Amino acid sequence: MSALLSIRGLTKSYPGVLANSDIHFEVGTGEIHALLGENGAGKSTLVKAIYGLVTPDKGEMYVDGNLYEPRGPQAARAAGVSMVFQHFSLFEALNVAENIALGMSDPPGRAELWQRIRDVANAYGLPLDPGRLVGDLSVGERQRVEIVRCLLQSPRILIMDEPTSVLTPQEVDTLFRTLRQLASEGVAILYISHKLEEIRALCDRATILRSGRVVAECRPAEKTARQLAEMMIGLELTRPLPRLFTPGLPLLRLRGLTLPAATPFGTTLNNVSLELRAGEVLGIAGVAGNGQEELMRVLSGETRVDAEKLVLESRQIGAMGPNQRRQYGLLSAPEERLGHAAAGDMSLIENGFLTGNRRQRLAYRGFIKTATTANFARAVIRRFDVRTPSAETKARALSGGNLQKFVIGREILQRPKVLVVNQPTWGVDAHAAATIRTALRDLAAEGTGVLVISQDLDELMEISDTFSVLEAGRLSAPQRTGSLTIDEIGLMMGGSMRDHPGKDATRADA
Amino acid sequence: MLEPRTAPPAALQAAVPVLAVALTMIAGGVLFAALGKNPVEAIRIIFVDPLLDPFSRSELLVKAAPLALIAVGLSFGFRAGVWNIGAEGQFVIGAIAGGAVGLAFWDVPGLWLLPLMALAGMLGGFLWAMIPALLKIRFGANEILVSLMLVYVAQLWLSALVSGPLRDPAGFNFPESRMFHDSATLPIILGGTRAHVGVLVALGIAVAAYVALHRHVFGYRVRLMGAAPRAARFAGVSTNVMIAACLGLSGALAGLAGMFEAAGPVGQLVPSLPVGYGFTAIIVAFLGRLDPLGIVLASLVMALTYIGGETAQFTLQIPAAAISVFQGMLLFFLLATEVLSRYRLRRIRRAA
Amino acid sequence: MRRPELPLLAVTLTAVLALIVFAIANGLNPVLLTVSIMIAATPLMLAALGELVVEKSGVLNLGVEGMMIIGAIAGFAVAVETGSPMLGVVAAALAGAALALVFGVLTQMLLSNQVATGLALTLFGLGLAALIGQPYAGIKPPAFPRLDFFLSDIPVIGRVLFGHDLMLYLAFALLAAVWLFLSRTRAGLILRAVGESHDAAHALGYNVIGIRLAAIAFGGACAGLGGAALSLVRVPQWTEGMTAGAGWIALAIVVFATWKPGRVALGAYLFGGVTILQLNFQAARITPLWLLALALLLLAVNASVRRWQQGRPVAPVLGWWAATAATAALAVVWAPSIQSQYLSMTPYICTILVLVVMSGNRLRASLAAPASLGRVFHRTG
Amino acid sequence: QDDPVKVGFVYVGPIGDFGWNYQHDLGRQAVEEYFGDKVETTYVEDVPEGPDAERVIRQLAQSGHDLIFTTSFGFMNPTIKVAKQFPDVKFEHATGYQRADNVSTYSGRFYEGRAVIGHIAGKMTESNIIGYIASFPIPEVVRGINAAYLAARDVNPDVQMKIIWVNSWFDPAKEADAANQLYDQGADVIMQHTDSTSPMAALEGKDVIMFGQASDMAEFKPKPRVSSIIDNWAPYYIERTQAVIDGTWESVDTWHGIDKGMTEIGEMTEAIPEEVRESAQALADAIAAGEVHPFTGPINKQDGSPWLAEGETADDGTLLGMNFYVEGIEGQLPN
Ligand SMILES: Nc1ncnc2c1ncn2[C@@H]1O[C@H](COP(=O)(O)OP(=O)(O)OP(=O)(O)O)[C@@H](O)[C@H]1O
Ligand SMILES: Nc1ncnc2c1ncn2[C@@H]1O[C@H](COP(=O)(O)OP(=O)(O)OP(=O)(O)O)[C@@H](O)[C@H]1O
Ligand SMILES: [Mg+2]
Ligand SMILES: [Mg+2]
Repeated sequence: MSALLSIRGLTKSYPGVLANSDIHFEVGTGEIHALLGENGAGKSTLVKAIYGLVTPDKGEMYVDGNLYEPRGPQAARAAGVSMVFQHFSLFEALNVAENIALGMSDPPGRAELWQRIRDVANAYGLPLDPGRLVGDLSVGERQRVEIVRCLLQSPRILIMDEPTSVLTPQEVDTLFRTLRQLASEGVAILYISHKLEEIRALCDRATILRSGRVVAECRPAEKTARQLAEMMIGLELTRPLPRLFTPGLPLLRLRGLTLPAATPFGTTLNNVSLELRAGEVLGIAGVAGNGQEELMRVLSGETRVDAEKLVLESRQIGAMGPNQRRQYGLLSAPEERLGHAAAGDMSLIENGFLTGNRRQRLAYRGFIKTATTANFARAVIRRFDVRTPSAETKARALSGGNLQKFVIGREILQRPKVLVVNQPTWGVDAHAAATIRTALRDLAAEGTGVLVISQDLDELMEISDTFSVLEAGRLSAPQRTGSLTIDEIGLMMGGSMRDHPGKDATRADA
Repeated sequence: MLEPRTAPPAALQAAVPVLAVALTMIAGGVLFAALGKNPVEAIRIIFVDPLLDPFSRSELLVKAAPLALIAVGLSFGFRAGVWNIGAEGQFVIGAIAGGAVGLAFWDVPGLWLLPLMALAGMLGGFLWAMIPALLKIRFGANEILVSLMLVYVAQLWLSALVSGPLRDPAGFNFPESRMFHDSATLPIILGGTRAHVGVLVALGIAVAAYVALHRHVFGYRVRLMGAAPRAARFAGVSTNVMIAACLGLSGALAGLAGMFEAAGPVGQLVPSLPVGYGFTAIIVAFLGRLDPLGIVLASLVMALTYIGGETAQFTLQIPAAAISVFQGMLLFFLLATEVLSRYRLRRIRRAA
Repeated sequence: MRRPELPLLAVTLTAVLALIVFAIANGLNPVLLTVSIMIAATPLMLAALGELVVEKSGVLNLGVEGMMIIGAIAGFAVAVETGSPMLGVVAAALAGAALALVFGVLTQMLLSNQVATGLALTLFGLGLAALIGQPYAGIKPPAFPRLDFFLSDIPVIGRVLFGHDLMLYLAFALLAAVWLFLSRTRAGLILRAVGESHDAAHALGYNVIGIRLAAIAFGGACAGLGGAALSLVRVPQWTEGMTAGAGWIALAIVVFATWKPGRVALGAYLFGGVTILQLNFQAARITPLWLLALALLLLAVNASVRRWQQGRPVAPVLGWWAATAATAALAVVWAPSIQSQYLSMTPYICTILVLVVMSGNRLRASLAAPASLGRVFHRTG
Repeated sequence: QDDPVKVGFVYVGPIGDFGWNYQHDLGRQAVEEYFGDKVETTYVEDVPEGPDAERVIRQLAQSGHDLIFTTSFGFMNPTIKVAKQFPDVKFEHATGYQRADNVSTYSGRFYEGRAVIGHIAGKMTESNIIGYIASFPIPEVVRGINAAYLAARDVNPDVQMKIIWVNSWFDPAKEADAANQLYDQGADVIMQHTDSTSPMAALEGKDVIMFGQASDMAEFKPKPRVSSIIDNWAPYYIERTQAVIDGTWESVDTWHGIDKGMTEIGEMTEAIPEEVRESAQALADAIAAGEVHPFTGPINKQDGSPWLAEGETADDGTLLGMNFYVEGIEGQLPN
């Protein structure tokens, strides 16, 4: 195997952080190479340097043994490097062909481009309509757009930064087939993911980063996922123990809710019903963009519905706003940490007030009780081991995992009757994820009803007692966890549920 | 290369506006020199002389009070991302409403009259501001443009009223109201000057606003909505309520300022009552970094440039337009230097 | 014609018909009236097209008024000094672009707030123009070349289409250019992409700041041209504050047009029309009641066509029609004397009404609006 | 005494407006020239009528000015207020009606000039439509409209007047639009009672005649500007300054017309036929000599009610508060 890409001594620092420190590794022709590491380990920084988006402070890169110093993505593409991003690189209001053209340095004319998109899409089994608005596509289809955009340029090095966090198992299969085909054509692939089983299944070799340094290299197929995780964080992981589930009284009931999409690219909720009981962890599986956001907003009170549609204990709360719901014990933590669950430019103390105001009585006649408020935030920080310089630090300054611990902890400390969380461990590394999952299980053990919306099936299998699948705005009837295999659930997430309505009609535990 | 600061040092926060003023003095000096005037003298006349003369000092208060009052109201909206650009119109309507009450009870004495006029002024400004608020809430109409268009409408309305129903019956049909009676004129707090109780009221309101912004749930909601609108919705802050509250508050304060202006320095309703306080207050709000106490200082600085500018006009014959350019520069420098408090400058190192 | 445009077309046609009826009923020449409206609309159209491009790139520049007036004085001064109106036009564009770049540097490089900076630009521009303009007040500018052909003699059409000042044709050329650029060129696609998501555009390697600066400069140049159209053609004269809010109207037109070039032209003509017509209303004894009746009529037409198009019953709209008829009837019998100030309010009130009607459909507006509009882009890495 | 007399002037707009403020500043320059070292003059331009006016006037008073001219109607109340606090300073307020021991008022009988150009307009119009760009419906402006109309009708019974109110003294864009509209409506003579030159600039080269307002506006000679009504303040300013120097200043109310040269008729260009120029000049001379009054009965008000009987002339009181059109003018006075 000859080294197609080799990195020597690459170093990049951000203020206060050494994101990459003296990184060395090589990727050969036809190799699928994994980059592993916990949050903030420096994976994205490293691949951005390869794609020309980040200028390294030190170190060299070589392609085919020639010095490679891309001045920008255009130069990288010219050198045969393509990249699928972790976040942000599609334009919702533009169509597929326009999006693809924007990712190419020298796109052909419209007719030819459309034809080539269709050709490449068919060749790799990734069907795409070039004329559709990206905003109207499902998340899986959007991922296809990104991949087709790369394929059209016949890359020699393909970088994928967490491409599967939003795909169904079936879509992941398709993707893997494509990647293996590319590898067999001689393309070198750099693959980043937190899903260790996938890495084991797909990748030939793995480079493991911790705090910006290479700490190990290995063949993932030869290690267990647990071993990989422990190499990443340098610690032993604890897993929540399986627990017997005895459902208590019904706490929260949503009845036949139909809600038209509020935004042009939103999803319509279609006759959604659910019931959550005391001590139950109900998981809602599904690919992002199938109504999770909408359902979350209905439950948190950001979207109000008819009063009787949503009942907490015996109270009709559908028409209430978030604060009144909090008062009665329904708390929630949305998926987006910065800007939704917390305000990045405000301190942790102020962010504690954000949802804690009512239940913790942090204000008297509208005047904020400063000391009480600060104490509340400090309590969250202490209880959930939030790593921060101080409670006065702005939320933006915290790492994703730590902020997520703060956000979840803030709700848990308020002793909710029902807690709704969306993607509680999205993009959070294994260690922080384990902490959060354990906390949710403990909460349920104390009699709280916990509703977890997540795309991560492993996570749901691990923590939930029952689960439903949300697909195209429809919610399946709940199943007892363990009654279905991951593959079956994956099929439901991909839309097969509509063909088998009878299968899930009764509660498995009823 | 700029990189965001996590916690701007307090000293820097204070130093930045000072730096902006200093840079403006330098650039303004160059401008005045280019006009063939002595820059040092011009700067001295604008920034120092008004502070030395007791009458000018009192005038500073007269000029700063409406600016501060309006800017304090605007700052809440600007923080929350509600852009009321039409305070000038709300000012006019406040003057009309307050003035109309004063004229309706023209020769009726009574201590109740001024408070009633103040209430009417605030209500007028509030209602005028509710037009953009409701149109935004109901139809999503852009409040910047609606509130601005309403400025022109308000000014024309004032002009129509003083040449129509509110015209001075003994005034030979000239378009102005009669002078307010004593009971409808603001009491003077410094004998022999025009400094009226409105100055004290403005100061009191600024202090109250400071407390509301930093210690009260309302202020918290305003700041939250500006910092993260989605988080605000999640926190149960109703965007619509906030739009109405911010526009209403700024409208009411602008209306109060308008009433003070009519019942204070001017003493009657005239078409030329609005002289742009509503627009200048936008600058003042930013100059004061959207903080009520900062705004009080900023309004004084701004008043200084006006009064000093007038003096410079007739002592050095510096044209009025040069003074506006000077004020524009002040805002540019302020906006340009503010980056220093939010970001840190860092040299880019490039690998060899 | 795409179907959503149908109600708009109907409303436009009704308005034009109303204009012709009004003109004939009052012994005015509809052709001359149209020509006046065209002249009044040109500065607005130029400035609004420029702002459209700026906003498409994701930047909200509220300083149009300031850039227009700088263009007005720069164009005027250079035309007077050199005796060449064409040089004046060039100077106006350059001056507008230069002032816009001040805004560009502040907002794009120093990351200042766009709303505040735009307002500052307006204040600064007004002051600076007044300062530069002091020696030029009351002076007569050199006459602007007209495109006069034999075609101008064709009745009606000839006068409407030909024999105008060059600026008017420039505005239409700009309209075509902006439309082509945005919808047909790769550069236009990149510009739209930057306005849609600056982070994505940056990740794909586009120079967001550079593209935005170019758009801002272009917008400034167009606003400058609009100013020159005012000071060299429409008025033609220099005076302090002569833009008198035209820049703000241009901003309103962009919102009205839901970021589509063709509608910008329509909007400019609408506002130009109201400005000219309100002067004629005085002589014609048009009362606000008549204007209200017209507004109701347009709403009724809009609602009816929309419902007809969607196949919904048209009957519920009868209320609008009845209100229109009742108001018109009342206007016939009751024509109170009205202070001219109230008529002078009409352009502003119409702006508000139109904003409301156009904003009504939020879903559609949010689709057309550039998603990154007004947001600060901070490049990291 | 050796100290020069300090004279201050407060203008409402820029001196570069080539209209009202420009003319006042010409008056100031005439004072400087006439008295040389004996006076020192100061001016403040662009002072908005409103809260700032009082401060500016007061600062002039405080800084040792002996005589202060405040040259806009809106300065009336501020002038009176400041005058109370500075009894030793003399004030002169233009176009107002309130006086005090140290406050005089002065204005010109511009309607006399309007009658002269109305005469020219009546003789020269072919379409019989005279356009009039009006600012605010105050007596001063209404008086001008009536005077011009009556003089035009005297020589041309078919004449019709179209009036557009622009609600501004100075809004060049709007004035230009109004001029264009009047022209499109068939007016071939257009008068203005607004201060900018933009109506002339807008109609330059068209088949229309116009008149300078407040200042000569000679730049637009020979057409469209064919003559003008000029406010000439210089003699008055010199006279009043002299009075202060001599210590003979007293509070007076001055309303001078063509006779004292406060209202002047600007040069009549070749564009006016010889015979019309002569008759117009004769009318001006007659007015100056007091033989003709522009408002001489019989005149009815617009609604047909009698105002002046045969041979009766209007008294100054009625003229100063005039708020009606005379019979024959169409359209309602916005009121
Ligand atoms: N633009 C930036 N400015 C400052 N710090 C940055 C920037 N980008 C990344 N960092 C920091 O550099 C470190 C590495 O970040 P990077 O995004 O490469 O991590 P990652 O391994 O991709 O993490 P994740 O698994 O969460 O995607 C982190 O500490 C991060 O906070
Ligand atoms: N935007 C606002 N500005 C000022 N005061 C407000 C605002 N919104 C609410 N308040 C007041 O603050 C207090 C708490 O309001 P809050 O919104 O929490 O009440 P709520 O109706 O229970 O909320 P929600 O409807 O979101 O559940 C109440 O006294 C309310 O009147
Ligand atoms: Mg990453
Ligand atoms: Mg509520």
